[in-house]
Amino acid sequence: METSSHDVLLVGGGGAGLRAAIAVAETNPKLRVAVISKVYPMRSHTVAAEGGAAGVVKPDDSIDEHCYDTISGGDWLCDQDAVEAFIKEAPQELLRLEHWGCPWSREPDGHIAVRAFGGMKKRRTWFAADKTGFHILHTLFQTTLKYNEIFRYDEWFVTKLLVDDGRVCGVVAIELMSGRIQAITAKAVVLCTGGCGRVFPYTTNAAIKTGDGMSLAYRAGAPLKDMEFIQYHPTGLPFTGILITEAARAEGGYMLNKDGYRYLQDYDLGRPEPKPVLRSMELGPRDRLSQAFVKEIEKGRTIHGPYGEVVHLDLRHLGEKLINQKLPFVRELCLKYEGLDPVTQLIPVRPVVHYMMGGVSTDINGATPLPGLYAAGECACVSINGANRLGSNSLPEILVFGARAGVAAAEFASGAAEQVSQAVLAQAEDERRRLEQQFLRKTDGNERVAVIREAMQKTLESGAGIYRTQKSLEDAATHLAILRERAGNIALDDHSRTFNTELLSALELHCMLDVAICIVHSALSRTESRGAHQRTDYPDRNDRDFLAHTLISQDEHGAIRVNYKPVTITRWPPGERVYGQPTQTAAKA
Amino acid sequence: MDSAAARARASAGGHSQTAPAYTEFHPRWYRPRISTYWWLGRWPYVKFILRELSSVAVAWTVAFTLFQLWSLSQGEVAYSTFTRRASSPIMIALNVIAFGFLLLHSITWFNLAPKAMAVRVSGKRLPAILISGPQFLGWFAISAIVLWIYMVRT
Amino acid sequence: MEAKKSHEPIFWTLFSAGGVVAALLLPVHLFIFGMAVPLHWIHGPAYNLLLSLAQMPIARLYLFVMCSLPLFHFAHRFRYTLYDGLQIKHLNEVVFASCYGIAVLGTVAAGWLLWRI
Amino acid sequence: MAAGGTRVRTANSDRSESITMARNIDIELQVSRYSPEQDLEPHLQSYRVPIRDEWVILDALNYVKDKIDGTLTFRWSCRMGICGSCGYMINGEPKLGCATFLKDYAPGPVKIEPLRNFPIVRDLVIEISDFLEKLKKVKPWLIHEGSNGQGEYLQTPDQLEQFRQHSMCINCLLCYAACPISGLDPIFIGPAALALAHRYNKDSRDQGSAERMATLSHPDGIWGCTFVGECTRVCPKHVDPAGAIQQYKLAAAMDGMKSFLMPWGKR
Ligand SMILES: Cc1cc2nc3c(=O)[nH]c(=O)nc-3n(C[C@H](O)[C@H](O)[C@H](O)COP(=O)(O)OP(=O)(O)OC[C@H]3O[C@@H](n4cnc5c(N)ncnc54)[C@H](O)[C@@H]3O)c2cc1C
Ligand code: SF4
Ligand code: F3S
Ligand code: FES
Repeated sequence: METSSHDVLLVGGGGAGLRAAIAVAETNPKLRVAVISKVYPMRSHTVAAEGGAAGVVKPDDSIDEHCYDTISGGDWLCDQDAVEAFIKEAPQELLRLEHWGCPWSREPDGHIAVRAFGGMKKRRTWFAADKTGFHILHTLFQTTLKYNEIFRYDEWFVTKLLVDDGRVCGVVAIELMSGRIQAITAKAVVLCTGGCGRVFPYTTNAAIKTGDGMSLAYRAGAPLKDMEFIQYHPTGLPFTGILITEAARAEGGYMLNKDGYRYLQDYDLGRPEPKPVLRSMELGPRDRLSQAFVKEIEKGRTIHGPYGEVVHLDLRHLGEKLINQKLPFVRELCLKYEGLDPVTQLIPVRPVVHYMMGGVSTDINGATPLPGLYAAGECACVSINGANRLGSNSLPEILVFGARAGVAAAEFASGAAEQVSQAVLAQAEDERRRLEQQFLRKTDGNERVAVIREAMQKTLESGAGIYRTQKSLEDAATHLAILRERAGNIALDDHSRTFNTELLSALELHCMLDVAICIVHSALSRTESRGAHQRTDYPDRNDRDFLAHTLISQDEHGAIRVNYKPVTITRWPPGERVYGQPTQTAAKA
Repeated sequence: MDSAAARARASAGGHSQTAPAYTEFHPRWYRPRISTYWWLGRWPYVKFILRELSSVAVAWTVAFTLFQLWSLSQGEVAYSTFTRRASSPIMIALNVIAFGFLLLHSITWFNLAPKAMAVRVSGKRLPAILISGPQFLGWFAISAIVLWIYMVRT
Repeated sequence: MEAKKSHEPIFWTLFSAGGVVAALLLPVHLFIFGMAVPLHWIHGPAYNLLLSLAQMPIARLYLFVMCSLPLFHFAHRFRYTLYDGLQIKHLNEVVFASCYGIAVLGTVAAGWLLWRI
Repeated sequence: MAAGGTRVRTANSDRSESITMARNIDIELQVSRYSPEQDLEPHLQSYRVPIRDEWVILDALNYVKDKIDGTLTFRWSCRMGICGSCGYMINGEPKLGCATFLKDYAPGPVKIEPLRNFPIVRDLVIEISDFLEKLKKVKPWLIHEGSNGQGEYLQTPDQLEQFRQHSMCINCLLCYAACPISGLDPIFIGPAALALAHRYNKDSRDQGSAERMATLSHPDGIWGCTFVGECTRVCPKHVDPAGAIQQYKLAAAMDGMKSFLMPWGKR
């Protein structure tokens, strides 16, 4: 089998992976660094982020306030040392991006402009119109072109981590174009593979967000952290799941039920004011808004649409000028995908799965418990998001922790010796054989990828959705076990080596099943309600038993183990999450 | 719209295929050949080619004018030969066609100019009409003046 | 290759200038002498008057510009039309020489004629 | 548009009604298939898919992939017109599969082919590494000498506006498929890459235009473009590469004339 070798290998070419690549190149230009990605890097899903990236820059703001918003927003499940480091570095990272050419929106005097965002007490979200992620990703990608030392494997799919003697020393990957299966060894591997929204049926996430990295780490024996915390975004378009950014509410949009009533006032989220108020009503945190939606369904106050229940997002009072200036992409999406114009019409929305708070457990430098393995971005869980991520915290997260993981991996690789034993190559050879036998050359299966995928998605939605119970989760667990069994029996139509996307969806399905099982088992164990994890059978938060991170892992025999690790509390003792107190008016214009 | 192009491409591909057979792990790309008549298949391309060919009318008009100037310099007899030749049906037909192309040239030229010039007034890009409009006006004015001079002075 | 690189802006400038002149001046000229007069829409010119008109310095300059620049416009456009329309980029040098040859010859002819007229 | 097939727009005003109207109606997709392991050249294959009001072409392709034929191969990811993966020729026009409604092509058939002017890898998948090479050539990154340290580079909204439009490119390559020059002359750098270069040149924070000039003011660069203008017409993000290139030509010509007329004036 062919092998190639690098010092640091970044798996994933999204915001986190590219930022890490630059960090490696800058830390030690002599290192052979490579980025491997299943899509061309600029197609990664960071491209879809709309609203913005939070970073303290304005004089009226402070690090402590951003920390507090983040920690309380995360229902005190954040590691506070990590949060503090993150919030201190976020503005520097955003500024670095500015120096790399990111077209941030500006104040008339030329300074960076900031906007309000859900759950934030101050206006601190940097934005590039409503295509922030797009601009961040393209800026990063174009900047990496400057570094000749960054090698790219575009459209390669990683199927396995190579582990030797407890240390991660590379990956096995398929080159899509040729179908070649190859070992790529490295002294340090950084997982930056993004989230896993596709395990659910309605999601803002792209087709590529299938939790591959989480599954790779899990199979290699690394624990996943806080997998039960899944963020629903309250305003997705029905059917497509396309996101209508929170910025639409930050600019002053209303949420209305079928009576045209701003129903959020009934859920402890403050009083309705004509202008948006920070941390209140429409600018409450996402978990609470999504939960309010379910309650509205129960009260029969939602609108029946062709794709289930919806409520309305009302932007009409903002006027055409403001919508064009601040929310052009929202208007474009509505016109293109719903055939309606938000200037004159109501937008039908529903909560859709948006973000995975959990992920591969790492320390503050992105290191996992497995030596040589690092993780950053949405696929990692450093624990700054806790039980509920605040909007606009994850773009700075991929930058801060992408950079940190890159530096840590570079330092590790600079000191480590190359470790490519015979055993490693044998492992790679085994993996190649598995892929051939289980997928490419298999002829006797009778299951279709799409069928199992749909069943899995339905199972998760009903079993581990916005509200969960012991029963719903146990049913889901049983069902997933069956689906996993059936997935072993998949038959592909496509046996070609060239660009075999069906093989890819089969491999992704296996990853998603791993992730789904972790979600359900983590949720089963946490018998409390906190942030995005709401158990109707345990409706209260229980700090005595669960002020702790869930760690789920697999032993050598494939048995699932769930452990807990206490949350790091430094300066902000757990309190109650209070929203809706009028503190400050968000929008001046 | 694309059928002509597709057919041309398919047939071109048909006989130009000398690619080696597929070998495992070596992708074998298909490279469609562009037909010589690519510009015939689609209306925007036809428009483009017509626009480009207007340059022939431009050259023709200059040649015609040079011939006229030459005749003028050669005395009255020569010039009357010129007028006679210019009145032949073939010449008239050619000139009518050339005139059509000249109009096409003028119109497309003025309409494209705003693209090349991003004129900004207090931060806002000037709307296209404000750039092409004056050019059209200038064109009409110059034409009118020339016609007027000709009518009055000769 | 290198030489062409540094000259391309000049050719393009000539092309553009020629394009403007051709767009502004040529239609009316061809309209008068190629259509209106032969078709007797307007009266034919008296030779002497026309000659004296053409002999005015300003008219000479006008006519020179009207003839010369558009030829460079033609040379540039026609060259690319041949490349793209007929896919004969390999005949680059020949096409280039003939197109610009025509433009230069035409310009010299115009200059000479207007000088002598 | 001229020969765009019969295009029937189903009424969009009353959604629920048009959904029931459209249901149970099929449409024929004619998809270009090419498998390098078996075929010498592409051929069309027909599939019948239902028409749903809210379906885009990509949904129809996914329906085929999931339900009818798992071997059908195409790229996609975001399904919201921002990742740039899903450019196909739809009835001969370069379009994003996720931003083109199926119902607009009723009663069909709809022909879906890989983007023109690129080598075909398989079915609708094209080879784009050539574009990435070209992109790298134009140095699409901010070049700024000196104080690269603290503090932001100030930029007023007006200055941002100077290049904002050209920064919207999603690299979908529809413009390359539309530009005949890109097909005829493979070394032509092409619309999107040139527009991106222009984007950086126009950025008030950038100082690299002189450095980029060598690549851009070259017969393979801006001078290769004959202003067909199709790139701008098909661009789904209104990047206006045609305009960017012409503006750059003007600037380069000024620059060239200056050094031609005043060779001594070179700084
Ligand atoms: C619609 C939307 C809007 C959002 N808006 C905001 C916002 O306004 N503010 C904010 O802060 N956050 C926002 N987010 C969240 C944020 O965008 C993401 O969390 C973040 O971009 C994740 O970046 P990443 O680098 O971790 O992963 P991604 O950008 O998803 O990149 C993952 C990379 O991994 C590669 N990869 C995955 N699996 C494999 C494999 N098996 N082999 C090889 N390569 C692989 C992929 O090719 C890709 O390059 C939004 C998210 C969505 C979906
Ligand atoms: S310029 Fe427009 S058409 Fe071309 S790649 Fe960019 S977004 Fe696509
Ligand atoms: S279509 Fe091509 S020729 Fe120029 S204007 Fe656009 S790049
Ligand atoms: S799927 Fe991303 S642009 Fe169409």
